[in-house]
Amino acid sequence: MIESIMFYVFATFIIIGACAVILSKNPVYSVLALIFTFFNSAGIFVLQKAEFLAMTLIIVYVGAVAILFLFVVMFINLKSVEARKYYKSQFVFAVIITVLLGVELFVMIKSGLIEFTSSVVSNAGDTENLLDIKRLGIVLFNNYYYVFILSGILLTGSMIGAVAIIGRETTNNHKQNIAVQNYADKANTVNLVKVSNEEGIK
Amino acid sequence: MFSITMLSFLIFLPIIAVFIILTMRGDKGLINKNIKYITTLTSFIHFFLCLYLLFSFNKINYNYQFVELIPLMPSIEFSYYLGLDGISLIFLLLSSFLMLFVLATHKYDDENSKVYAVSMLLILSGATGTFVSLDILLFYVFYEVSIIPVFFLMGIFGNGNKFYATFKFFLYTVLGSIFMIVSIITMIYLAQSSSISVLNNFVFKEEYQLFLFIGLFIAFAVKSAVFPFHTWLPDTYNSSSMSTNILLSGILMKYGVYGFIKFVLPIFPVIIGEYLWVIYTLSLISLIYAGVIAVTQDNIVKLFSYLSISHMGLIVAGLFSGTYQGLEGAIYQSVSHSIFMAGIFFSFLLLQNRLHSNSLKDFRGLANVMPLFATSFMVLSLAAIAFPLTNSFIGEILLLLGIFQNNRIFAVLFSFSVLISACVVVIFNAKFLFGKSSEYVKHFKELSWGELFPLVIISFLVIAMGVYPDMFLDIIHTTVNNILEQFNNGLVIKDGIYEIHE
Amino acid sequence: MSNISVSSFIIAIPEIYLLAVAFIIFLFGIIKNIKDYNSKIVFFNKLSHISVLALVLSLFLIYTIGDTYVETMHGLFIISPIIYLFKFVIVLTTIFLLVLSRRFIISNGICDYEYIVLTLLMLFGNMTLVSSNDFMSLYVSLELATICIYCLMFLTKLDPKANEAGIKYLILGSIGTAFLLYGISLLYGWTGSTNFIVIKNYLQVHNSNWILIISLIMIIIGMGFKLSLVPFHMWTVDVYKGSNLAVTLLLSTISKMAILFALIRILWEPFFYISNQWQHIMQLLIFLSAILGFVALLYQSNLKSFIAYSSIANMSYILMAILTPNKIAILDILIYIVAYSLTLIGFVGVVMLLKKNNKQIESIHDLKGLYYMHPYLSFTLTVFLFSMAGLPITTGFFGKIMILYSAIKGEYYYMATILALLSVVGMYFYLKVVKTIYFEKPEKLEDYAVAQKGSLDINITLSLIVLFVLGFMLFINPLTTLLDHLIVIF
Amino acid sequence: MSLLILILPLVSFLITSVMSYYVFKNNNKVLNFLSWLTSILLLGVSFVTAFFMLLQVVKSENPIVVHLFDWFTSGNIYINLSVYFDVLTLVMSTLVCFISLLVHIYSYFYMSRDENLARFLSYLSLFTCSMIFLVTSSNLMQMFIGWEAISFCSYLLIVFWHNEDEPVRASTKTFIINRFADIAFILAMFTTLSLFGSLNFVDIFKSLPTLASKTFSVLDFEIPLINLICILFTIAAFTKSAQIGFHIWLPEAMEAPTPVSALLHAATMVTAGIFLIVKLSPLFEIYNFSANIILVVSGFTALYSAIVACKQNDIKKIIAYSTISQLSYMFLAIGVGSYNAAVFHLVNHAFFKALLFLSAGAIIHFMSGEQNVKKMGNLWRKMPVVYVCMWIASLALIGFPGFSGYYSKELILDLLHNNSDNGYVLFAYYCAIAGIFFTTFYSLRLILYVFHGKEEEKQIYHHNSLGMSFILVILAVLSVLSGKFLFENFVGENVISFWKNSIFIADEVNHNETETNVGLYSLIIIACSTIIAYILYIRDRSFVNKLASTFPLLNNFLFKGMYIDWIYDVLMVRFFRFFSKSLGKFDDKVLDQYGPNTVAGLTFRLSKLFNKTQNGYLNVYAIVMLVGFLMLLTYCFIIFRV
Amino acid sequence: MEITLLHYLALAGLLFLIGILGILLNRRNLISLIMSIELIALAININFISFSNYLNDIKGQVFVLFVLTVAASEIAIMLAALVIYFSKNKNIWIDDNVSDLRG
Repeated sequence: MIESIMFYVFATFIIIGACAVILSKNPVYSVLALIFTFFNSAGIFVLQKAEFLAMTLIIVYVGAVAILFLFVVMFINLKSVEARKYYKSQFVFAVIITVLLGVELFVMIKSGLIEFTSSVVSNAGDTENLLDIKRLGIVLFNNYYYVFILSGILLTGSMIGAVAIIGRETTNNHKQNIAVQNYADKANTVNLVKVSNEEGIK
Repeated sequence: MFSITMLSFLIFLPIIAVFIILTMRGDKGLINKNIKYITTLTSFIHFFLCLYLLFSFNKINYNYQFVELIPLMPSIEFSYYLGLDGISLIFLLLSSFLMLFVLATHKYDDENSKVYAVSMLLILSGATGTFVSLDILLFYVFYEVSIIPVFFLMGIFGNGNKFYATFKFFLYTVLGSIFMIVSIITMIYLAQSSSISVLNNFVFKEEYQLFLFIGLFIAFAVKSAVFPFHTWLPDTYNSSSMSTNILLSGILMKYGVYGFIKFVLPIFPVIIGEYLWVIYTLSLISLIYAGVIAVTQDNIVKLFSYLSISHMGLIVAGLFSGTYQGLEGAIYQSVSHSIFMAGIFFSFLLLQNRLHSNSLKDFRGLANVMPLFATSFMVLSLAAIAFPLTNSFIGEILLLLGIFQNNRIFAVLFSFSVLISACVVVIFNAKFLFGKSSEYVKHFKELSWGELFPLVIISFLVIAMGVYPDMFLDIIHTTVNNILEQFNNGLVIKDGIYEIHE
Repeated sequence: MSNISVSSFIIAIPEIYLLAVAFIIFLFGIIKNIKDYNSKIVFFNKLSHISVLALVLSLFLIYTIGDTYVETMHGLFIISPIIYLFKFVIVLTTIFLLVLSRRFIISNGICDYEYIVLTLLMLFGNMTLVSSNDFMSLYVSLELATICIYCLMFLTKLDPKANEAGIKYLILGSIGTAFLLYGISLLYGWTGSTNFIVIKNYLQVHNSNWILIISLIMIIIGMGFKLSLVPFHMWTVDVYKGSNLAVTLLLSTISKMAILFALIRILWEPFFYISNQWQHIMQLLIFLSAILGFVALLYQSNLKSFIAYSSIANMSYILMAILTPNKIAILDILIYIVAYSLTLIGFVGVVMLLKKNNKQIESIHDLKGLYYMHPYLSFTLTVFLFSMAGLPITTGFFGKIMILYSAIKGEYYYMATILALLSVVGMYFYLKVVKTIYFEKPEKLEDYAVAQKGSLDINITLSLIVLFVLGFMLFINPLTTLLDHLIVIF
Repeated sequence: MSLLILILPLVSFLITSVMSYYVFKNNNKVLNFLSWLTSILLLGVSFVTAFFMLLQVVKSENPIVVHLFDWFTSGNIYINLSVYFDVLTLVMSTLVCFISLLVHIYSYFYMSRDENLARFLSYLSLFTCSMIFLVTSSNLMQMFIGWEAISFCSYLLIVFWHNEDEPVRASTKTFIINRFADIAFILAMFTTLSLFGSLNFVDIFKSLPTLASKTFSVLDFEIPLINLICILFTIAAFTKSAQIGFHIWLPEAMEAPTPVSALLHAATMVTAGIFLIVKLSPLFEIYNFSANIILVVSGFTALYSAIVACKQNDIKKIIAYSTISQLSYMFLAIGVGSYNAAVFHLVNHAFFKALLFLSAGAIIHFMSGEQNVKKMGNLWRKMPVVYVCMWIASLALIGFPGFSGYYSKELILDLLHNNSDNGYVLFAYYCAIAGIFFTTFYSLRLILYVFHGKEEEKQIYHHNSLGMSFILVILAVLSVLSGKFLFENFVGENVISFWKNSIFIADEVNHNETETNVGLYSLIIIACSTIIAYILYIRDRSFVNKLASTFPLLNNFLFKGMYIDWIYDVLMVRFFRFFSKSLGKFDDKVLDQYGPNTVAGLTFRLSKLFNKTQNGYLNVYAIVMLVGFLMLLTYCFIIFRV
Repeated sequence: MEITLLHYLALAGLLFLIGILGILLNRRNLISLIMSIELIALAININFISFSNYLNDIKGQVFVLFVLTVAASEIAIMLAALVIYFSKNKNIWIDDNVSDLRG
């Protein structure tokens, strides 16, 4: 009984937070709404007996990513965004499509779920009774260590990329473009001007 | 040993010459002279080799000769399979003679004569390849390759709205050949082999036959300008240079006829039997329709292009009549058509050197000024009329006889081709040769010996083929027999709904 | 608990080797820490030569690992004959690409070593993507590859358009991956596992259900987005036009190729037994992208948007061959893919060499009268254009025939005819380019496109590609016999 | 030796054409004379050989056959060229050689002013060679070649003065109409081939009785094949010999120089049609279906052309129409079934018609090119020889007793009278009788107009040369004697012995001397028409003009040849030109535009539309993506639901 | 009323759609675009978690872990791109100079 109430509370808060994120005018408000949504989704995770992930969600996302957002928003010190120039036609069109999509997906999933067979083989069978974090650790480091390494490489790659993108780009120094220099010839570097005496070049 | 790789040597000889030309350096004048030597030399060698083939070709032997087979792509059974039979020998001789005729008479003076030489030699190797390949996919490859050089020739040497005409020609032919490639691939998939000998006696399933036939028919009909697919021809001829016209009408147009004989006739006898009336009506329309239009054309090149459309209509009808005379007549008529059209276009080339225009109003009354030109042109126009003792008379008579043996009513209608081509040519000559000469023509000079010599050769050939046709006919007797046998026993299987009227 | 034994890493040696090279170069780059521009260029050249040699060595490694079916790391990483071929082709194309675009990148102002590191990482991501046997490893390696591409796009700091293109690609790319993930989650929900083989056996037993269909659609959309199939192709033209030519080339050949191989493996292995469902979806996508790809090609005059539309069109051709899942047909698809990408690389390689009054070649009209200035280069360009158009004795032609053959083998007669006809529509464009090269002359003298003096390795690779494209007919036989005995039919 | 007849004209053609080129190049006149001499020499030799061979063949039993070479084989057809000399062919070839020899000689004097005489002579000898080739052919294909060759030579000769427009137009018309006949000839040839299996006359006649009954079914009724062949051959003959429906080219052909009209359009070429039917006489004898057609058509032509000739003003047109009427007399003879009478009339007609034309040529030469009869008058004193010859020719033409025409024409009238039991022959008989009246009328009108009447003031005269009158005298003698001289062998008792089996001689058509009164009737008609002509043209010319003015419609109707030519022109020529122009426009505009161009235009517009959709806004791309997703979902929903 | 799998899926689906809507609606500022991508990632995670709980098989959670890492690295790159874009155009409205990539 308690879970259903808690579920509905969290669910409504998540929906409200999400709408706030996309509809708010000021980016700061949307970042705060985002943080609020993350907290509630952590709650949902707990309800689904995924405590470790709820924790990681709060630490990683709320702690680091949302703060990063705030930092960037502050860094760019956006004043309040002018009135959002909505294009009436596109707004209505987009909403209609999403609603239609939602309805169709819901109908399909509902009818799909009916014949849902619960007897699904789960190959990591022997870890039912352990704590969630223990099970996660065992499966992660025994079966999926390969993907773990891959995600490590992914993070390093994105780090290298991010640094390379932002890194030491000195905009003001004149770069010497050797290729252009090779091809400079008399025609486009020196222009001979016939100057009659005392007038100077116009 | 030498005779075994003869055919591939014939195909790759021009390509070697192309490499030599491409890697030539030095000043313009020297290059042009060298190009002239190389091209004429290669075409001479090519022609003599074809003559050697002619003499060493044994006329009674039933199956293909000088065969070469190298499997290239086992997954789709694509193999480099060359062979020679009577019909391909005749067309090979024709194309190599025409190429020699064109290359020898061309003055290599302007600056892009290198492109000219390269494209001409590529057309030669493409044509040789098409006429000797026995693998239907290889035939398609050479069939397409020989269009590309024409694109360059028309692009650089054309006049008038040449780009419109070049693109129209290229895309029209490619569209046709796309239908062909789809049916070829389906045939290869169904018959599990792409060599002609297997395909000939393979009976395709009932529902596939019609689509396969339509695919091949459209491609070859576009090439031989049958009625609904002929609209590209007048523009192309009008806006490309005369030497390209000789090749277009002489060699490329005959791909359609060759394709019909070699790949359509023996493989789809039943469909041909059923839809023969469609083919007859189409070629009859293209005969009368193009002939009638040609009468009042005021552009000399367009006039003769419409005339050749109407001639091709008759050839295609005779081809499908499925009788011995019809088939032989079709082959003989297409060979003679290429020769006298080459002569006519060459005489126009001579006129173009004097006055660069295509319109009939400028060329009036040539006989008063250039009697030698007038006589040779008269001989060629006699060939166009299918006048006795000219080569196209033999073809015309055989064609009409073939159609007569198959279906009398259509034969009566087709025999009007004699009248129509006579009207076209005589009315044209009345303005072109006779009558008062127009102000340009007044101060034309008579043909010099250099210019007259090729025309004399062509007229001599026209008359010689008319007086003594057996020289060519007995080459193709056995092959025509062979194809008709396949055609008929294809029909026997389908309890011959298609019998020849007594 | 299964312990992690060394033996399971043996078959992943090429990937590991590549990773090692990437990180070594990265460290090397950090230690050198060059500031001034010229030595950066020299350093960049040295690095690219090293990386090319390393890749050649990795090719040799892939060859030694061989192609017998081996499964390691708990079914996450496998080697099979198809994958062996895919890896071979990917590394080969990357080598060609790196060699050809080196000078272009330098003249474009990017001379930092990260470019090479990121390319190698992207290659690593693609190889793991291809050889992944589980949706998880597929997802992560896909993300690795795409993120490296994002970074490569943003490296060109000179022109603002690159940024905007990058951002567009980034955002729409993440939406694509989101769709893919949603599909995988539904699939996981329905089948209970993300391993290909488990899913395959599961689907063989259980009949299809709505959730499965939604996940199928979502996955195809995710993949379709990256392959720029029609409803999801909108980003392609902007991104290709925005980013510089080297990245466009990279995007359109390597990344498309890897994702295509991934799509082939997804459709042919896990979804093998529900092929009649996804064939309907694919036919619709093929038809739409063929129409848009070929028809929109006519109006183009900008080179990069031409590459975009021609890649959409050729993707529809390749997908047509994928419709019938049979292992023998893989050869036909491979020949077409190799033919198409090598022709594109060759074409863009030549275009990279050209400059028009000191600016990059932007539109086709800049190629006016190239024949009169560089006959040999214009000859190579014509060969590549004819190969893309599918005219005979070029590899493109034989590729097209192979594709049509496999389509007709799968009884898709109407589809094959329609696509063949549409290729004629595309042919008009290729001819238009040949026309501008050969038949038109620019008015002023300096309007001619002038070619830089290409360095030795660029010339060799270019002539190698031309030889391959033109002379495909000569060495079909050895190539096919070699590949035939390699493919183990299972 | 026998091939000489064929080869010599060809040799003279080659020599004279080479000379004509040099005449044109450095225009010296001597070459003209030289070419004239060579052609006369060669033709003379060929005439002599032809004459001796005729004598030899008449004496010996079987015809001489010389095999030239086998032309071509295709499938079951084997065609070879071989020359076949029997009495009929030799009679015709001697006639042709003789007339062309005279015309060659005559043309030097006639065309002495014209510089390209050599070219004219070369065309003439080419014509003679092709005529002999036709006559001596041994199979239908060879005859067809000769058939087309003579129409080509007539085309060349008509367009001899090719820098004026009128001859060019006339020659095109002639060639096209002759070409029309060739279709009928080709179709006939094919039917004989499919029926008899070979084209040689010998085989056809041999296997005739067995295959006579084979029929050909079309729609619902059965036509015997032989009938079909005869009809087609008659159509071909009608066009070549200018019968009613196909005669419009003969008056046009008068544009050619007069020697040509004398040789071709009087004596030799036009008779080719008759020769064809006579040669195939056994074929025509089986069913009388085609005979009836011939009787009706040529009877009507005889009457028609005689009437029209009375109203013509151009001297050559009058003679042309008279040739048409005489030809239809020959066809009447064939229709009745006596082929030798037709040949007999043919030979006589050749002499006196050639005489008529050549004398007309002399008149025109004398009047320096003036051809309108009304502008001539009172010339009999100036050229007495021509006057006498003109009289002899006209009397022979009319069939006045004692002259050659009488023998052959009276014979035909007797034949018509004798078996006028069936209706067709009766109709033909009446037309023939009426024809005689008009023939006498127009020939007298011609003579009276030209030689009597008052003299026009501004005539400029051109002295006449001796050579011309020498030729005319020879022809005059012949046109008098040929009737009596040839009567016995051609039509008399020893018919069988003379013709042997070259012609089908119908035995029951006996023409014994029991003279019926036909001869009397024709004499009466001739007398009254001379009286009328005398009244109209000698006493007072005004009456004729008054007559013409009172009935302008009739006068114009006759002058225009009953508007047949006008009908042909409107119906065929003008309609054809309009049709072909509109088709040309249709092909260029409609088929070309709506065919490939619209397709190209459509695809181009579509591609422009596609490019517009790329408008660069990120969220539009996302929307499109979502729409795509929605589309796929609904697509699957429909497919897997249904 | 007992909370079934459908509720969670519905929640995840709704969140997914809201994220998509976030991208569709605003044409202008980049930040809210990146945030809506975050929302979508969150929706997917909820989906995985609910399935893994329903099947009580841990693989779902492992996948969520990897999805989080990948989403994090993606955001890093996006923000880096944002910073460059800002340094170049002084504002983050992406629909101003859109014209040059048209067509």
